[in-house]
Amino acid sequence: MSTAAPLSRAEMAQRVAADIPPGSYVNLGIGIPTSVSNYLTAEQDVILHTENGLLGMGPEAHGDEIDDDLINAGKIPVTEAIGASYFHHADSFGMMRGGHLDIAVLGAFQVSITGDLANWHTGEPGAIPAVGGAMDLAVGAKNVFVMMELTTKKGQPKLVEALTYPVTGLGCVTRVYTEVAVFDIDRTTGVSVTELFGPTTVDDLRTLTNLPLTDATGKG
Amino acid sequence: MSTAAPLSRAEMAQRVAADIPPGSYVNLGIGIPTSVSNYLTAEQDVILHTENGLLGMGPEAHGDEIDDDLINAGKIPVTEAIGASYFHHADSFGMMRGGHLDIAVLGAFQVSITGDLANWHTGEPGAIPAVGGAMDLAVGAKNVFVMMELTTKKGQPKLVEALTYPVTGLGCVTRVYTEVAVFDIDRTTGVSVTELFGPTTVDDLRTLTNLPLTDATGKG
Amino acid sequence: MRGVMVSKIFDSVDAALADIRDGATIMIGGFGTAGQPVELIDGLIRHGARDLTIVNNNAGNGEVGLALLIKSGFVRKIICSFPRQTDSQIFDETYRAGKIELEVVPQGNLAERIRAAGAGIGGFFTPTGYGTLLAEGKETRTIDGRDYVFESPLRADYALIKAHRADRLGNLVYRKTARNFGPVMATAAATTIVQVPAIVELGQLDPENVITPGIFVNRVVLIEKEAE
Amino acid sequence: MRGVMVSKIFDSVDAALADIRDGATIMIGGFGTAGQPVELIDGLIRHGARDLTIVNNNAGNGEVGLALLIKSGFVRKIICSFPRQTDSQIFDETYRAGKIELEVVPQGNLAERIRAAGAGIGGFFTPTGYGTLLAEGKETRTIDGRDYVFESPLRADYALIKAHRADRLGNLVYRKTARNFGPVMATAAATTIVQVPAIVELGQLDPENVITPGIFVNRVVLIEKEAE
Repeated sequence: MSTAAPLSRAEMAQRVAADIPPGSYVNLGIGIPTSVSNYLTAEQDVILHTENGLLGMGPEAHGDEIDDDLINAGKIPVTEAIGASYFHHADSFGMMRGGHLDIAVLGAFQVSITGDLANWHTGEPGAIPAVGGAMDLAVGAKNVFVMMELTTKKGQPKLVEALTYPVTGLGCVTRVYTEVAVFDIDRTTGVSVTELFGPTTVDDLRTLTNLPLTDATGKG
Repeated sequence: MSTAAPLSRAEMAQRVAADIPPGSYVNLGIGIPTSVSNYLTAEQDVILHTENGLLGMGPEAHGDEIDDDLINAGKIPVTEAIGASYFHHADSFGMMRGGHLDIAVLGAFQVSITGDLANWHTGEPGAIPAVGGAMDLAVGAKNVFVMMELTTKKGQPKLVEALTYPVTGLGCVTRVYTEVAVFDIDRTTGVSVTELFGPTTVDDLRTLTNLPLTDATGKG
Repeated sequence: MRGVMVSKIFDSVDAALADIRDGATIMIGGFGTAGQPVELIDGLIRHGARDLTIVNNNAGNGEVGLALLIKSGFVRKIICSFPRQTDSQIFDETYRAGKIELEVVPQGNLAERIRAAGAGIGGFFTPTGYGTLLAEGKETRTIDGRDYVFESPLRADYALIKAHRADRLGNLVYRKTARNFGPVMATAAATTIVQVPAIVELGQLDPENVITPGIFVNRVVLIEKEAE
Repeated sequence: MRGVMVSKIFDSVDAALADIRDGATIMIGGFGTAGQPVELIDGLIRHGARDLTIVNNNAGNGEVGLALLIKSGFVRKIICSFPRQTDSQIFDETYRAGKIELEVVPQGNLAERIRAAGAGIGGFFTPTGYGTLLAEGKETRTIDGRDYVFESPLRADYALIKAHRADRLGNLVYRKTARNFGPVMATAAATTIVQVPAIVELGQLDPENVITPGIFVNRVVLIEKEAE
């Protein structure tokens, strides 16, 4: 599937949502990944996990629905879906660490060609380190999807040969969604471009990232 | 407290029951220790743990009370006390191993002067080993009370310098109730006799066991 | 486009067990007969997969369920805490005849090893068993003055468990001490198969009181009985 | 002879906290403000014990509860997963002024370390954090091809938690995601102190659904509020 223009953030979220198989157990990280939930359909029967102790998280709560005891990992009030269950933190992270989640969708500062993820710490002097559940999510899910812009505001690629930011997890990312392309990461065969959005070509991406990308768009 | 004659098994159970402080959390091992529950009073408010997942075990079930889903560690039908709770096996043994039980009362083949316990395996050739929760109970409770006859049927003392039976747990027994005496075991100060039942003297016990017993009966 | 609602409910025991292969490691819930998934075990015997490794607290009682499975000759090895019971005659005979391998694990270590597998823990230090025959050859470590043995996670290809109620997503509740190993075994198997005497509509189990969230359950089979 | 019924109910927050000494390690439940035992924290500030080590997922929000405790200057060190939040200004200032020590632990390792302490586990290997700054200097091990970091149990002198209902034996239930760290913290402290908006008669909590059995709870304080 190609599109005429690069994807907006909303379109990226929609694209990720469409790729989630029915019945999957999914954790959506804080930030942009949270918006994926807006595009999941009832028919997909996707069950959302929030690591602060709820499986079967419903949409964000509004007005009278707001309950201080019912929040997501980003501490935003949410609702409870039918068929939900609550559990304590050790059980919740055991669920994650034990490989029971099908997919975690996370944001990133950088992803390496071997699937290393950096998304917890800028490494800047004076920054207060705060990791939350980022490292647990990185190592726990069967598939880790990253959603990010392909480049920084300064135009530097965020898909890199080796991380320069502090590591969150090694070899954990399996797929990267960006506004211009989707990349699949396989620890043995490397990175392949599976889809393009807008006018960008695989060669453009090779030039931009200076990485040996395989063309798996079916058009290469 | 002394008595004119050695204690019967029922009197031993009664004696142990009387020593359990009000509000204690207690696990009674399979066999003789189970009978301690017959002598606990309602006023003691003792809460019984059975390692197959129940805190607040009531008396043995009879007649219509019998429910195949409600058994104790000896697989005997029991009842549920008011204020009970159920949990799974990992939680139940975590409760034990984490040192939350005040007292475990266990039977024994042998106890050593440093509190080593043997109660799981005769070590006989051809015997099928079966440990159940014995090793967990031995290391888990804050206090491990042993109830046993002081000697074997052949007259050999079961309180010994060093175990000859296979070990269940090292340095875990804190007190031993027998028909003729109660022994306190302290890993630094050794074994002391705290009570005598019947005509036996501390010197008799020293001769029988060939152990350096301290007289703490208050009459020595 | 209208999707199909996800349902983990299988029509029959045989369908739920169909893909079990020779050599599989299978956890079976229950403590004695409480929580033992008898109909799933009967189905496993019909299915006929051989060379199985079975994980259970015991090694069968009487002549039914797990005992019958052992009698079938399909079990190569059993990992349990307490094989010998007054009514474990089938296991006893099979073991004495050298026809089954036995690994005895202290009950709390068994439960914790299963929990570790389900929770992604690579191994842990436990005080239980230190200095005993059951820790021979195992790594030990003294931590803050206490002695521990290293134990490894125990996982399975399948877990067969019995619960009290399930919904179509596999959320489970149990009943009294029949809960025992069910919740941890459900987390430690690649495929968890559950028998229940009744299935309820989604939403009928209180989210505060679901004991096994459906994420750990793959297949649910209804076994209707008179008295439950 | 008629004994006195055992009751863990304390008449006031101040009485429940009276024996806390300088230098204590105190776990405080809650994830952000959900499940945060605000009245117990206020009591801790009144109590005035100093040089405390606090274990919580966060480092305070706004100007109340844990944030206020940090502002009081009584906290020497905080062990948490996520100190920096939009409203963690008090912590941020205190930390930047060099007046508080910070140990950042990945959230799942924090929960598992607390659980290990409560369950008598001497330490465990976790995949979380391997190869990161937060594992620097820690023992590592490759088990079945996966890389793990060794983590140690985390215990406390006191746990202060908030639950939804309690009975006189300290059996607890929680409410929705306010459950979070409460159940594991209750197991890992020498003394566990709980605030609840309502206390029920013994027997009113369903034994199948007690989340924290009373064995883990030492003191219960009623904090009545309008809206709960």
